[in-house]
Amino acid sequence: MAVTSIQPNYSGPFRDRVENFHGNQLVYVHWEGHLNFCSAIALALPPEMPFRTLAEEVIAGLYGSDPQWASVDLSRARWMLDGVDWNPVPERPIGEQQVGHKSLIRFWTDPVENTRG
Amino acid sequence: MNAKKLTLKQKYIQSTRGLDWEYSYHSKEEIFPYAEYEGIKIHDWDAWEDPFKLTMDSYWRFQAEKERKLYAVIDSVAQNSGQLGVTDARYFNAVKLFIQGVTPLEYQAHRHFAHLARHLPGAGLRVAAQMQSIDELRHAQTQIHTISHYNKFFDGMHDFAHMHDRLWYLSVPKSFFDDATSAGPFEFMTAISFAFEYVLTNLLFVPFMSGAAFNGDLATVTFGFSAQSDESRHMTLGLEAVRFMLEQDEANVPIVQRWLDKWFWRGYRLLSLVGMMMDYMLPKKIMSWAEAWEMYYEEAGGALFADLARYGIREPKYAGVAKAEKDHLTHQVWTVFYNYTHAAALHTWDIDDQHMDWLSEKYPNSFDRIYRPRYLAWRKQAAEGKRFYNNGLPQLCQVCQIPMAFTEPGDPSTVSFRVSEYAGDKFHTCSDGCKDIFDYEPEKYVQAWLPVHQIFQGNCGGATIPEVLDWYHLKEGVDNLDYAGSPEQAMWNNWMVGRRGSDNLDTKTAAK
Amino acid sequence: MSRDVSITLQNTQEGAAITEAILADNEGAVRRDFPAMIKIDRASRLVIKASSVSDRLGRQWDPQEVHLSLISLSGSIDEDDDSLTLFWR
Amino acid sequence: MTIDIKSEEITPRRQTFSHIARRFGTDKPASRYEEATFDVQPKVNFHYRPTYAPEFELFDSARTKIAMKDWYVFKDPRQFYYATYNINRAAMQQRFDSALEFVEKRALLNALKPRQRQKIAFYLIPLRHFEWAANMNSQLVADWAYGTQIASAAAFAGADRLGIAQLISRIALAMGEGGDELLVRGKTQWMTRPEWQPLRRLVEDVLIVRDWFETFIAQYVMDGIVYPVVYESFDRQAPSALSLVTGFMRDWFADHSRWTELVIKVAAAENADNREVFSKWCAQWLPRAAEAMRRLAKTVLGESGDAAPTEAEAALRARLKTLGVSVL
Repeated sequence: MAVTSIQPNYSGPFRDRVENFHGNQLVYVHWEGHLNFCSAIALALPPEMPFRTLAEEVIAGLYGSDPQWASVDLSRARWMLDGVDWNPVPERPIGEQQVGHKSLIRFWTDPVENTRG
Repeated sequence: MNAKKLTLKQKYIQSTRGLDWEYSYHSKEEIFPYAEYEGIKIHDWDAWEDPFKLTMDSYWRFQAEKERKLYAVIDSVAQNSGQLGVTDARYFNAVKLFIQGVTPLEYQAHRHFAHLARHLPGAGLRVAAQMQSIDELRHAQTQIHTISHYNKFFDGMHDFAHMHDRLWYLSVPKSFFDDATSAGPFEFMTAISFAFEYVLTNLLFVPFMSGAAFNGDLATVTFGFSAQSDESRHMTLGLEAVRFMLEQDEANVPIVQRWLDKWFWRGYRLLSLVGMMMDYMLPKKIMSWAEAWEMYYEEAGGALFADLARYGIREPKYAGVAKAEKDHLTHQVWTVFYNYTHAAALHTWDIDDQHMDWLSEKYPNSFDRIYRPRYLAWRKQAAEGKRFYNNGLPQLCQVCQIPMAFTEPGDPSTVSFRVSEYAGDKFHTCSDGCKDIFDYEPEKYVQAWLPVHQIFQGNCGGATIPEVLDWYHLKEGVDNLDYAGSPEQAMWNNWMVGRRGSDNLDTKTAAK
Repeated sequence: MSRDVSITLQNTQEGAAITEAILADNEGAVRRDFPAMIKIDRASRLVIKASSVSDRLGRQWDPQEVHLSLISLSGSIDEDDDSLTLFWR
Repeated sequence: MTIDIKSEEITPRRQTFSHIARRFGTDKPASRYEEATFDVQPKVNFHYRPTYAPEFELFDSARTKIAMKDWYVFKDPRQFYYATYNINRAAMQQRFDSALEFVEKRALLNALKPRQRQKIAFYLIPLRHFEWAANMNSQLVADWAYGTQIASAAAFAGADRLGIAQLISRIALAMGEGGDELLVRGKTQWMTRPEWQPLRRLVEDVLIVRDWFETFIAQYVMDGIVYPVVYESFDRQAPSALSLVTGFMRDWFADHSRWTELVIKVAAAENADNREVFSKWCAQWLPRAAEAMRRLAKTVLGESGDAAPTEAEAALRARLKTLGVSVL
């Protein structure tokens, strides 16, 4: 539907185009089953970043403060990218593995359903 | 004499819409250019029935009397250090959220009701709108004047207007109101006068103000109740305006219904912040969010929508989701603020056992199962000197702009993610309610100034958290972080020692 | 669900007088007390009679003075020289 | 309850809000007027463009040709915020009520000779509609002006204009012994009498102006002719009972002008472009206002009656000059 406006072709600034992020793109990551982290976390990442860097540095840096993180084995995590199961290759850049601007990456690390809500 | 004396109603009509005339040197469309583009058809403006019939003489008289009473209380609270009579300093975090989030909306309402007072073609409605316009200015000003005294002692209130234009959680109320004021006059009335003021505002003012009274904040309860006396007029305007649109033309019904669906949801999402204040920030509790929701939405709203059913209006589309969420909503919002207190101009804190027991009693279906374990784990971390703060920035909903913390209806362990594609980009929303709003007018919501994305674009003072906090005018270690260890806590404890002796101190937090 | 109309008043001298008048004039009206306020509900209709309030206050009370005591309401409004009515159509 | 706190322990940690302290350059106690009016309006980071005017932001200083480096230099000399405004007007209203009661008790207005009554009704009652348009113009300014200071004073002025329209209505009801015939007749005169048409046309022309500052100026020059002509020249011809009940309008106009003239003076002092725009607007609206009132004055005051509007026009030009605006 078009916006109800006084003139046709109403528009305003399209604020979050990828061009506005200085070579980065927005990516959201979410550790499923650990809602003490209230929501997915927003990141601005270069598409050239290898998945390994994302997982071992960025994600580990974000969640490392959690007492349970120490027992997490990310190599056994289940990943989902934009609603589809995802098997990222550690060495390849995320941009070459379907991670686009505003992609959502969800991952599960708990062997059984989480107990912590 | 006075055999032909007019009744109140006749006199009122003569002193309001009787002042208007049929323009002949310019067309009605030239004088009221915004009246038609939303597609609302009004055939007979004279069919408008004025609910309350205040003329300016009575308005000045009543309002002057209200203001005299209110400022007497404000003066007295300031002169007698009224802040000392409040139950606990943590209470003032509700006041902070109020002046940062609500007061600027009152101001915007003032300006936009002036817009209606100029641009609505119906003279009766214009009169009601202009009284509301100055009422809203009153609310903004009386809030500023009341809180002015508290600002002298407590943090987080000192730059509320600057923060309102910038802070991540304040973009929630700001975008809500910007959405309404950027719409046409009829949508604004439906949004603010009806969906917000009639259906939802009781949830903001009544339990909160009653809570302020219960917690010893005389000044806030006085401005709050004094504002509510105006609010009752505004609510009635909202109800009658919607009824008027519905009665004027059948074609208006689906338009109004869509607005109700949208604005119910947007208002409800906004009020989740208020719910969090009620359940978490009032030291002495008055009623839970769930109870307030039942009393002011489910009971009163039920009667209302039963009344509107005759026009073919049904309950707002996602009211059922709101009902289903009521056991979780405030806990999830508190979780957001606890995560990001380092970037907020207010404090959060670990929940003590007594408070947990109250929450457990009020939320038997959810609290002990989900939220108590979470809070206990946080308390343990804090006791070990590792108070939890989330180091990342939250993903925000494109529409309501709240961090995407809400869970799937019926599944409190899974975050509700919704996504839309538009113009080659993805747009994430927190719920079906927000997704519907985006999908209907994507050209509007792609403009959203999302604070987190703006930080990444480099528009918020810099790339590091200290730079962003500076740009917010948020004083590190003063306005933000946990209440435990804050300057406010130290000040309060000092006062309480002087007042009651140290045995009444809150030793658990004071020890930290 | 019953279609209740509702009015919430400040717990002040005047608010108390209006409350008493309502309870006397509207059979079946139910009063609930909260800190600093009083909520009164009644099925479908509730009338505030100026004469009843005036009797209780010992002075002439104008229905428009309700604005000085009102906190909230639910229902449509009809205001005339002698009374204020809350109702659902 | 005992309070045993040393006074230094309840020393304020700050004196006012940070945005106010920035204006003063120091943290010192601020007045209620200052806290109520400085910088409350949102300034940046608006989320959506208005669907009725996508070329503007929701609050946008570009809605007028007048340019200011800082829009917070228009301090209302009366320092009205909501409370002081309403308390002030409630007192003025009470004086009006007493005057009207006095006049009504003695039947001073309805005991007038029919011709006299007719004349007063003819020039006074249609002005309800002039006030109503002034009300709409004030709302436009309150809607689109930039900054809290001008917008709040404009909103109060709007309330004033509705109030005055209602006072005139009450005078009309008193003259008509409670019935509304005079109001109905007054509107017919406003709509159809040739003497009223130049003013009504002018008023309708101003209603389609969309630069809020031009609306403000146009209303200022219309008031600057209408008020002295009606409430001084016309009223002098009427029995003194009328002057008793139109005292409100004279007091109000003096009070209101303190604010409007401050606004003009400050904006004119800002830069030459502003002065030029003001001159142009005044040249456009002022002669028409005077002309409209000449027509009416001849009917009310007789053939030489047009002297009153001409004098008012000259006085207004002189007044504008002192404010920094020359009108060609």
